[in-house]
Amino acid sequence: MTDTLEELMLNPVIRALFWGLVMVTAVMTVTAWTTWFERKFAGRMQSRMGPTLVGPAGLLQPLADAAKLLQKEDLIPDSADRFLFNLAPILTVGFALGVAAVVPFTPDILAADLDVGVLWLLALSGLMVFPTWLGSWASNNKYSLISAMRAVAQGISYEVPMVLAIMVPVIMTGTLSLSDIVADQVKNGWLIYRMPFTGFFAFLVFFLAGLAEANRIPFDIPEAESELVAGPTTEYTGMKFGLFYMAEYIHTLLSSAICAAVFFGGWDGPFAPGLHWMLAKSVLLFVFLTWVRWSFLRFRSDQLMDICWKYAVPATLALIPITALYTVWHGGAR
Amino acid sequence: MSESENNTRELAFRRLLRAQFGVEGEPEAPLPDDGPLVAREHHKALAKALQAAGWRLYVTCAATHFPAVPGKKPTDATTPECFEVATVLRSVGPGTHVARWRVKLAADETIDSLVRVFVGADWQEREQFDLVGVIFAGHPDLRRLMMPEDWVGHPLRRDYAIDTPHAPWR
Amino acid sequence: MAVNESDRSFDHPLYETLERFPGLDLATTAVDKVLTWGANNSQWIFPMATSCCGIEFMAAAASLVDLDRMGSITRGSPRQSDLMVVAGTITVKMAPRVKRLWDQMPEPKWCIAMGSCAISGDFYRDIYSVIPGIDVAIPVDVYIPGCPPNPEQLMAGMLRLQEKVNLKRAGLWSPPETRPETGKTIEPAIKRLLQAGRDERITAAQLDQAMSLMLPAVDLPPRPEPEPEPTAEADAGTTEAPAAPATPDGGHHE
Amino acid sequence: MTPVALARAPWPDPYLNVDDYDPEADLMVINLGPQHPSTHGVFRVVLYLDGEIIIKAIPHPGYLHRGVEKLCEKLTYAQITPIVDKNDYVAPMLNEQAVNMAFEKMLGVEVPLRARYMRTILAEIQRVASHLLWLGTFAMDLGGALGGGTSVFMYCFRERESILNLFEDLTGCRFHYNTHTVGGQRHDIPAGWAAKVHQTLEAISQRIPEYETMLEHPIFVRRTKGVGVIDADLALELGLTGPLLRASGVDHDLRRDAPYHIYDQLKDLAVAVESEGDCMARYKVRVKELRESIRIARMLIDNVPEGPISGGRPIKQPGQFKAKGGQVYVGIETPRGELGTYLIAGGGKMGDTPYRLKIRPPSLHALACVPYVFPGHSLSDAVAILGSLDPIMGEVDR
Amino acid sequence: MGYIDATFKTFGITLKNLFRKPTTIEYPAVRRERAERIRASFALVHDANGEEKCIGCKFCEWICPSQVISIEATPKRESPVTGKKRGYASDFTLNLQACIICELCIQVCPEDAIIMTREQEQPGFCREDLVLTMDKLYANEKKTLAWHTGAALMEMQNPQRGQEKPAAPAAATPAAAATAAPAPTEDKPA
Repeated sequence: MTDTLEELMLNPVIRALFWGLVMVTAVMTVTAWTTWFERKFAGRMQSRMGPTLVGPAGLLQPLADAAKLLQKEDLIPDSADRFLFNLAPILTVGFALGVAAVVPFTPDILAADLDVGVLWLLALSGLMVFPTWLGSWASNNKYSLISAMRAVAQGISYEVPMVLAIMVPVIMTGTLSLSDIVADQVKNGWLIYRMPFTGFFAFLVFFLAGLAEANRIPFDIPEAESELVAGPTTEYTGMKFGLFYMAEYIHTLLSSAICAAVFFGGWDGPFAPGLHWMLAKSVLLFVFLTWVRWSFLRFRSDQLMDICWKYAVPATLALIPITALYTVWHGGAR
Repeated sequence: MSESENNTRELAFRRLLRAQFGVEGEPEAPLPDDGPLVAREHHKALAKALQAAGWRLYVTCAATHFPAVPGKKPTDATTPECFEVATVLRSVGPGTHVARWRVKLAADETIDSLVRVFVGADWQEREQFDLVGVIFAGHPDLRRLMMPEDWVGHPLRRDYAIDTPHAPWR
Repeated sequence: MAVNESDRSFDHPLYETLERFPGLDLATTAVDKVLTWGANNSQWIFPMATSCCGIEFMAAAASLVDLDRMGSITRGSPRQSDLMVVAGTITVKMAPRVKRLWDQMPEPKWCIAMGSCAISGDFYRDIYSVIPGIDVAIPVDVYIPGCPPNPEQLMAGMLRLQEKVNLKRAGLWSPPETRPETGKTIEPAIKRLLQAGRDERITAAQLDQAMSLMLPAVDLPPRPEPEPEPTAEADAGTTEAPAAPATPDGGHHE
Repeated sequence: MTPVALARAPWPDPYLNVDDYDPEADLMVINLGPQHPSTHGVFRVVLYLDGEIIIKAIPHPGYLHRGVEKLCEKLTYAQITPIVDKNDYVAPMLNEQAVNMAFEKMLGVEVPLRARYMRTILAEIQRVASHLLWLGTFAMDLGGALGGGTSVFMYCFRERESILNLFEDLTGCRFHYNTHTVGGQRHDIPAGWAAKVHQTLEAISQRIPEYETMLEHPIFVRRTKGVGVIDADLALELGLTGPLLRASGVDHDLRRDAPYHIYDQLKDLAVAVESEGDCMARYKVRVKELRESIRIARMLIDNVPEGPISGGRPIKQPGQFKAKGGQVYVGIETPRGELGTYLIAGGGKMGDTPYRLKIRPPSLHALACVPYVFPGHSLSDAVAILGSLDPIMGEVDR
Repeated sequence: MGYIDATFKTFGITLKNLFRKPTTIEYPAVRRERAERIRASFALVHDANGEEKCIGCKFCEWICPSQVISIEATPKRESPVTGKKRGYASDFTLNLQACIICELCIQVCPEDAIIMTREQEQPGFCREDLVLTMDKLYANEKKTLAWHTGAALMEMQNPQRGQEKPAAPAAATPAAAATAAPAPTEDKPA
């Protein structure tokens, strides 16, 4: 019995399917409770309590939210494009989950060990802006439209520093596979502190770009409640809105997981199993993300572009030759 | 200091009113407590003169409606319907002085708009037009400000019933 | 009131689907329980905060009471809200917008009238531009008295709403009957303010009566005892003969 | 309506004909309000956007027009105080003071010294509460409902709550106090209140640097500096008063310049003036006023003299105040500027009600600057500017 | 770099607040302690003899800015307890739907018959729930009463206060006596 199971797991297709399912379920569940965590954390930061009344310490709050969203009437505005309107929430969660496929939690827990995992990652997060735009456009709402324009501008702009920033680890490790990047770090030290320290700056840029891609404060210009009501999701009701909401959290979670893997050595760490280390690092990064979110005000859209094109892109452009020269000097990627 | 400043301004205001704008009395005699009455031709010129003389802050304008009142005895003449527009300006800084005057209008008369003198008069005059129904001649955009555009009547007139219904809401 | 509760019936297609399959219809009760629980504990609020009560609403969302504790957050878009809290006076100019926003909210939805203005229009209820209570335009589930209600009162109202939702989902809800004996005070009009005299019913004779009814027991500390208010004149003054000040000068100077 | 340009360069023309604007441009007309998270109530602005840049703004107030002035004509002087509370619902104390000062001037009632001290203290504490609320909502406008802005908002409300507790101790209500009356106060200072005031205001003044730190982050500075500049001439002509006028470089504060209550005894009243006239300047003025108000209130609370709190007869009958008739104008300095009361009183039989009560709301004038300031800014800036004007729709529309 | 410095400072502020005790009152479980003068709802009271204090003088009905009180008074008749002739209110309705809790009815009441309670009225499912009928008002007498009474307010606002010693209020009600207006001397720091 066990033999057949092990044999089955050796089959790459079955293995991918199995871990894919596990990953999706896990990510969905974790996402649900990250909303709880964020509300609790934000509450405490604001001298409030956060959810307390629904279940012990409000732990059942995500379930209540889900049950509520499930039973809401599904309204589609008359002037909306029904097909695109319905497609957008599915795509947004799909793309977000697609990223999960290549996140290496441990050498084994990994849905798809792609040789070009980094490319896959970049491609999907580049696509993330697409469903947002689709949904906004299909809603036929002026606020949504403005937010769509902002989202596209922001998504496309920040894709550039993101790509450039992740080139630094790629050069330093000489591989495009995420699990190989982590494996290299296990061997030669984390990229965040490895010479010539370009990893640290690349992390900063990558982190900022991740914030921008996930539409988090201080870069949540497409959502900007005080200006654009609810941004791209203004016209969405019930579970469709829930999907957008979820995608945002999945995206944020995975951003922190990828940062942990690429810059903080992934599963590398003493005493505890690798999975624990990976999860701990991801959670810490997520906490930091939340902390950032509830501490800062929002940029204006032109200022956002400023930061991208005047600071982030030149900085990463400078990082790449430095890293490359250093790596070549020391005999190529190890 | 501010007291004397205020006194100087008050005297200047009195002299100005008496010299150029036809208010009766000795040049520096006190003005009536209710504010001096100014003829409606002088309204805009007075505002301009005051602005030039340092009353630069536009404070407010208040129009009041006085309905026609029949005489006490049947033989007495009816007091005709009329309006009164009070305008308030201020000088700024220590010892600020309030310049306040009134203009009396017959029911069918208009008053010059002060928009070209003080842009702040724009909304104030629109509001008074909306609520009281005084026409401000020369106002570039005399629309209703508070009430819906299709509202009938001017609510702050004395003869406007406070509980005027408005289907379907009330 | 103008808007009837029975206009609102909404069955989620989910129930229909469940009932269509034999065997699954048994699950409806359980599902119903879960959904009711969800609906109760995750009421996202659309704040129709127009005036003073809006500030108390903000205070309720802030750290003192923290509506987030019971899972209520505010959403700027009606599409994602379950509960409209009408906090403040609704005017004739605003009412169509309120109605429209209410219509834009997806079912199941509820409405709380917070404060006197939303309940009955408060003392503005007779004024030409104010609608006498938001239930003229949209159905209201819970009325929270106060001007404005304390933040705690809002939370109490939301807990009350949970009771109502529970009863309704269980099919036990019966709409409150209008009670004729109290109905007369619900009359949304300040008749006394409107008529020529502020109070028709208080005539000079009644005022005299009231004065005579006053026992001398109220022992105020010594103060210049006012002559018993010139009642006749006070009363006459309320008859709105535009007598004295009707001339522009008010007849008091010049 | 044929648009007539108000030939008053350098300000944008509020009656710009959008057809005259670049015919190639694809203009988007967008409705900000009347129910919008950032309009602080029910205010509607129609914006003509070229891309994200506003080229014309048409404001539409009046969604909260409740006819208070009409109602006041029907009520007696004793009944009006609780009515006007609802006008500026962020600073109700000052509404009460404004109308009651006009009534006192009309009726010739003297306010005892103790009541005048109390009024000054209450006005200053109310100013603190009002500015705190503004600070919170302004941060929320800039920082979003799901971000750091909310944090500042929550902190500000936390402190404001403690001030409301002070008022509750004094009057029994969180707001809408009805504690002023013609001739003085209705509620005397309770035992131990002074110590509580000290404690609360001390706590707040210690927390203010925290908000400053959070708000003076470069992000905030970039969002507010040079945004929404109102020059002094425009401010004066529009009738902007209070912090808005002072942020434009005009040194004008009714508390110092036309003292009422006991402000004439406060020789060292510091008036905060900034010259830039942008959102940042308005923020700075308000934060300075916050500190100054705390200082004044704490200074005065120790010196409240003994004596009666009401100069006239306490309210015992509805029509007990009788005016002789006349017209008065009284203006006081509220957190938003000059709150004026123009009172025309009838005499004789009509002596117990105002004939006409015109309230001069500072916020109405503040909002009137929208068509002059919005053009040329982006939508995000519009929200920031609107927030910095601190409009209270209750008093704008009345 | 201003950004870095300010960013860390901001993190510091939020972190500091993270470890502050939340100011939230967990409402349904915990009730906040309210001020002594809190005014919330209304009650009609009986006097020491167990007789209704309200004499139906309609002063409150008249002064109410929101006009929410309606009273039906009976003609004067002899009191069964004291034997004196006095008026009664046969019906007294206070409509909380539009009440603004301005306290003016308390202020003008010559008999201290209507006073304030400290407990809020509960939200209702229909407008009728918010009408305080005479029964409800008399039932409210058993709730915690506030200090507000007409006599206490009058005493507080007396223009002659502090100038001459006022005679002790003879007809001070138990409620008023229990929570008498604080003397102005108590809060004066020397």
